[in-house]
Amino acid sequence: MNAYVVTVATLVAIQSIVACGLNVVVGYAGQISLGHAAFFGIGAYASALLTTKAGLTFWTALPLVIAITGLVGLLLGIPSLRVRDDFLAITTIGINFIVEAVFLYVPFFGGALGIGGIPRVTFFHVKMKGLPYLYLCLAFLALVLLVCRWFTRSWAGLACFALREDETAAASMGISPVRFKLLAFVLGTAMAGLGGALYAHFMRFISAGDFSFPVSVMLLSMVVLGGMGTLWGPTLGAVILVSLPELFRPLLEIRFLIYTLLLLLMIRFQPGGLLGEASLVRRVFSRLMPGKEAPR
Amino acid sequence: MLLEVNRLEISYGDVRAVHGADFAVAEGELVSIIGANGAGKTSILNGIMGLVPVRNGTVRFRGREITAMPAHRRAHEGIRLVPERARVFPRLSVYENLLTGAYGLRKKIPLEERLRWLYGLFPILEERRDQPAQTLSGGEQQQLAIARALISDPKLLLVDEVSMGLMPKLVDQVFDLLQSLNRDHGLTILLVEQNARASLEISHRAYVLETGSVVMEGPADDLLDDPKIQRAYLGLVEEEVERRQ
Amino acid sequence: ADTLKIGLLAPLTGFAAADGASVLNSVKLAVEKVNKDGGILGKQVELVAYDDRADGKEAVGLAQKLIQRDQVVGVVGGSYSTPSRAVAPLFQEEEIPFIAAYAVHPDITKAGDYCFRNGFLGMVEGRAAAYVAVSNLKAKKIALLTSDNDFGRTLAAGFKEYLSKNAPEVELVYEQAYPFKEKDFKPYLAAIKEKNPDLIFASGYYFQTGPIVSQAREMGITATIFGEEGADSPKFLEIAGKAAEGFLIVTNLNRDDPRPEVQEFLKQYRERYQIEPDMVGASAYDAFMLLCDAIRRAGKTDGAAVRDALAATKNYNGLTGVIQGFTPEGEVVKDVQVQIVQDGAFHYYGVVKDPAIITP
Amino acid sequence: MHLFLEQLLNGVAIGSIYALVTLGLTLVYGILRILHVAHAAVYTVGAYLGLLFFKMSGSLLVGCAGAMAGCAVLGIAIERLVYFPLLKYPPYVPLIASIAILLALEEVCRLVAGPYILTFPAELPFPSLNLLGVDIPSSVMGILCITAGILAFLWFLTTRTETGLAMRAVSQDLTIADAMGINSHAVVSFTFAVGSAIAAVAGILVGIYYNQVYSTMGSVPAYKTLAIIVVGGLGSVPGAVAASLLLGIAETLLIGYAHIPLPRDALAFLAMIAVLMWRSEGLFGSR
Amino acid sequence: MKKVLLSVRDLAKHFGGLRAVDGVSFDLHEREILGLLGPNGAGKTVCFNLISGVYTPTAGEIHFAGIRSDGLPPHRMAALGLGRTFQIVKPFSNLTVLDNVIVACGVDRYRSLARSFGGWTGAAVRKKAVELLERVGLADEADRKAGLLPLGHLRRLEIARALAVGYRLILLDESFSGLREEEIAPLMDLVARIRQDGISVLLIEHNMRVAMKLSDRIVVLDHGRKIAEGLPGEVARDPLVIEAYLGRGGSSRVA
Ligand SMILES: Nc1ncnc2c1ncn2[C@@H]1O[C@H](COP(=O)(O)OP(=O)(O)OP(=O)(O)O)[C@@H](O)[C@H]1O
Ligand SMILES: Nc1ncnc2c1ncn2[C@@H]1O[C@H](COP(=O)(O)OP(=O)(O)OP(=O)(O)O)[C@@H](O)[C@H]1O
Ligand SMILES: [Mg+2]
Ligand SMILES: [Mg+2]
Repeated sequence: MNAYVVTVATLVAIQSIVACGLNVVVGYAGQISLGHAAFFGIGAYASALLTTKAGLTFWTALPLVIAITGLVGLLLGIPSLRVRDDFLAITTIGINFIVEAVFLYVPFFGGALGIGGIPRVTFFHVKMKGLPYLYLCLAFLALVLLVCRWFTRSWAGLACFALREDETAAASMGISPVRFKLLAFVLGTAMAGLGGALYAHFMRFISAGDFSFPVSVMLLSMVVLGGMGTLWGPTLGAVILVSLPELFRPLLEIRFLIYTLLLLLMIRFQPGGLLGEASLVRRVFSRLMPGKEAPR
Repeated sequence: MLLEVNRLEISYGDVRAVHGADFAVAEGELVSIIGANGAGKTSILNGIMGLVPVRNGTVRFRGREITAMPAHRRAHEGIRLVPERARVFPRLSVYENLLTGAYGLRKKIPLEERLRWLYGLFPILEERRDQPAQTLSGGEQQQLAIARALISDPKLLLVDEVSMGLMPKLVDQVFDLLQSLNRDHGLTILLVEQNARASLEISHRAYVLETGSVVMEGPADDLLDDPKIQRAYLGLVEEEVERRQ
Repeated sequence: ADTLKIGLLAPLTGFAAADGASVLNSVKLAVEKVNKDGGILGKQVELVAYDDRADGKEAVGLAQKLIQRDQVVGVVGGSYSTPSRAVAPLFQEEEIPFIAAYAVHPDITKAGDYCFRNGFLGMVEGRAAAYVAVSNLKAKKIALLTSDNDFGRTLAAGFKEYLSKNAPEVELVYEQAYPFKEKDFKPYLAAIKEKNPDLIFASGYYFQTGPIVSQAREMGITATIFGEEGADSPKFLEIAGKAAEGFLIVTNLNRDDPRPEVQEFLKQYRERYQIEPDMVGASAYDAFMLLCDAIRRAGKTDGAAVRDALAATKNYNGLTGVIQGFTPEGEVVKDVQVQIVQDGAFHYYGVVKDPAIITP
Repeated sequence: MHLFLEQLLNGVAIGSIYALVTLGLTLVYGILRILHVAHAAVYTVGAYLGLLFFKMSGSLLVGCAGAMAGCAVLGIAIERLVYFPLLKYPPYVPLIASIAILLALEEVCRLVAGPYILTFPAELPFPSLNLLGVDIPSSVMGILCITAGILAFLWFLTTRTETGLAMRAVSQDLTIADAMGINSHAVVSFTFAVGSAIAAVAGILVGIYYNQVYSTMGSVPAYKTLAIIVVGGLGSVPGAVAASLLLGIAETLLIGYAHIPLPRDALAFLAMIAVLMWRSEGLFGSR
Repeated sequence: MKKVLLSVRDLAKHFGGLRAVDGVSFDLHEREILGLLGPNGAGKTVCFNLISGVYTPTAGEIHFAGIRSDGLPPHRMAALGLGRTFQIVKPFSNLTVLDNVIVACGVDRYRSLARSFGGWTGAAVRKKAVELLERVGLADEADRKAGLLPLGHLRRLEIARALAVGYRLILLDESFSGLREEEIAPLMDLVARIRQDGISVLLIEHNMRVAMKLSDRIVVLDHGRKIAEGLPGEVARDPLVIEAYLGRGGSSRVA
């Protein structure tokens, strides 16, 4: 595999992790979030600061990073208890703008210059770059997918599904909306934090623009395109949305137009997501292998 | 025949809700459809109104085929529906909900007069005139839905589970109302009702629907006396059935 | 290979697409010129241009592509700071010379000795602007309105550094950074008007300074307004309209430069693309030419040799002035031009040559 | 005091620009409850079309009319081809589609008109005014008057006409509206046409006001106007205008007086989140 | 005297100027079926929402299972063993019918965060849920998506979920409306049997046959106030109740 493919694959893996986190919030708990890049950024900045300024290693910083993002997720998840639907969408957009602005304007976060000189990840004294780093990211992705799968099969997951469908009814079944909404937020943002840390140590410098609102849009597109609430959907979405523009690379000026048009067509004709119910993939799969469930 | 339905088929994805139902309603008739939960009664009414696509078969109204006609045109032809679970416009006020019933007809009908008539029938609607419909109680919403359908002076009234959620006193009133509209004003009514006895008592004829097709039809009085119907739809226990024979 | 491949990263799509287009247009002219003159080392030059959308993530993959698949001998960074900063260490590691055309972030050249820059650092231009403001324009009360990005911030720092060192008597009556996407400057200008400065140093791109100038004049502010190379665009004149008269900038392209290289480029560009050339394109053109010049002088394409040749550049005749050379850090040393708007066009106003100011 | 008045006027001017851009969207958002981000693209296309027709004809009126017609068609096309078929899906599906449309249209504008900023050298035929010693330039007067005019028109349309009643009914239950004899699809298309035509006017006015027309001029309004609508209270026209003005004034005063080192948009969102935490149904909304 | 399970004192709920519930008091004993009747808009559903924690009262007190419970959120009420149905059905539309019930079977698992991480796909829970579905006659629909069920089935699903939650008290809000006469009988048996299991029932019902037959006692509301309370036979003869609620009475239509 050449370095170019490895680079793209690494970015796919990292964004898959973040998108999986978003899927927990939006797909499982039904809380629309358009500010997920903020948490991605918080993870990246936390890891960057801890490793550059506090001198920790990636591995010692990581648990802290995940705890910090989870905690921030808890705090910023509180508005979701008060507002819903479109109101929540706007609130999360706002959170994204504000977090980005804080990174950009508070000197502690490097301001407009961002943070550079983030060390590479070392693993038993071996510097991880290229292929090894990709494996590291894939390992974390596998871990995240496992957590997602386990979550959807736990009572907590079921509680989130019920909340997503009807909050009043769910509460009358003994489900505390506060607890389980926040739980989903914390889990989802912690995953974003993990992705952010991996991103920071991959790019080795970060600036506020890397976590701006369009990134949130891209993440949500991955989840919706792949199939909201499915296990593999976010990953598939990330693969498609990150690699498609690379395929269109030779088209230069018109590549982004083609890309957006394709995204539009996919959403228009597979609105339930590529792995969602009644999608082409699932129909083909059930025809080829009758009786077996398609992956989701 | 005012309404003729032939080999009607309605499906939702893989679920076949109605398959091959045939029936007809003559002008001035009051006809009931009775059937179990999920038999497809709501689907049939929605199919006639044009709210769900008809997979197969034809619907004819006043001799014209309307199978492919969009719902709003059917409404202009004079078909009106009191939908299941009322489905009033939640954030419109009670008054505005009533106005939607008269949409496009303000010049053709004496609006004020009809409003006064409806307020007389359902005084609570006047009391709650400017309140958003979603804050009405279940039964109040049901009353609003009935009034909204009646304001336009329809030719064919489709009624889905009209007694649901109404208090006993009102159930009486509403059935009386339907009967008198039919008898005194010649309004044609197609009635779907779980309360089979009540609906059969005011109907001329009735159809019995089971899993999407018509299994029995006849004059309402005959059906009321039919032991099978008595057992299955009228809630009579065995001794009562026998006693009535 | 029978051609020499040189890489170019530019934002052809995305928010910076206009700059990307200028860069690509200009560099294409440069490639033509080099090839018409017989290429380099007997080989034709082939440009490998990629669109990075001014996005660091995309640029990293593209850098790998340039290095591995295209095996370029050098790269021109025709993009903004974020992507340039992301790719500089990669080229450094692979020992491929990299010249950032106009990106301003200090970290780019800090990546190592293979990384150069053909644009001014914010500090340099800020110092030069302060120098002109104090010595030529005799300003006593100055207001600073800066664009809030890496360039604007470092510019302001340079400006203030000069003032505090060389002109402590000058009063800084107002200082404020405005966000990048700002379109309405009246709240800032109203506050400035209240302070009544005799000079406003307003940094930012033409789509920012254009409205600043026209809104200031509309509000009856008469102070001199002074900008920087971001405003060096014909679009500035269009946007600001009549209000543009008397507006000054520090920049690196002198359109009145009598040297034939410059005038020929300006003419060719206008003819080919039916649009006015700008400073971004000229800088990229120069960066490309500097690279070619270095390869020629090195006599081979080996990375280390080209790097050494680049570092040894002396008084190269560029569009953006005579490039005196590079500092050991890889920063360009050249005169800072001062231009003024007269009769609806940018014209020569002066030049800052003081080495204490122009050496980073 | 004078400075304060001047800042206040600046705030009102910005606020009415927000209102202008928001008004069309309020209508469209109200009917399908779709986060119609692509409205900002319609606005951009409106500015370009207006400029094109203005340059061709030399008349601002012709430019406006042409752009309004063009945008109405574009709006209906978006609604028919994309939104309507997606109605039964959860709101984030049309949202993503809408974002894709926004980006695609921006690209089309850039490819057709070039990547460089264009200028819109037209004068608005409005007098300037001096109020309490503060000059109100003709451009601001123009925006104020036109915003007020559109507001009055929309208020009349939505509350005083049967079409307005139909629009509100359709927005709440499309199917049952049909059963009441309302041609809901036509009502939806009509709404999109009107909203998009207003977007064209907004695009042209903003283009003239800042003397800039460029392909990404919609990317900030895209989300900010949505936020305004939501804060104003779910599709309420007066709510949207009130929220716009409040926002314009708040932003301007914060920038002018409080030296909070955060950009306008972050401040705006901060204010909006504060409002939502206080009234979760928006300023003029009801649950 | 039997123990009081639920006691409502001077309960009131106002919406702006509208007094939906206005000083209502009654007691519900253990193993009792209490009918809550009244005209449309009398405030019955609002009462349910107050008792189950969906609304907080404007005034008054509610005591349930020995504690003061007004103001507690719905999930706390559920944890105390209170199950309810909704007049306007609220299924979890995209979950299967079986999963709808399984959700409700988890009250004790939602109690602590740690416990809620256990799995729900186990055979034991399934068995309990299927049993509940069988009791309400929905076993055949177990694998269908709840959102696609016809109304009558949704009413039964609501009952099944309420049964899964409520081990002390179940609130049924017009659960028999929209059901065919023949289908009502087995559900009435079911409700009678629940009571034998020691669960109390509070019942809103406009179907007089059901209400009269099932209820031990009846409370009648009108305009947010209690206008009658007593044994079914007494209440049905009360002229106030006849005037406000029953109408001419005796008609077959009201069964
Ligand atoms: N939107 C839908 N999607 C899928 N299936 C549906 C839909 N609506 C109804 N069905 C199915 O169609 C069948 C008939 O439903 P319908 O609502 O017509 O029955 P009904 O006779 O009105 O029942 P009820 O008496 O309970 O109201 C049922 O099996 C139902 O599950
Ligand atoms: N959220 C609300 N806002 C304003 N008024 C309300 C609200 N909820 C209920 N009401 C009013 O309170 C009154 C009582 O409503 P409730 O739903 O309790 O009636 P009900 O007794 O259950 O009637 P039904 O038998 O028709 O269901 C009604 O008149 C209704 O309009
Ligand atoms: Mg039905
Ligand atoms: Mg009720």
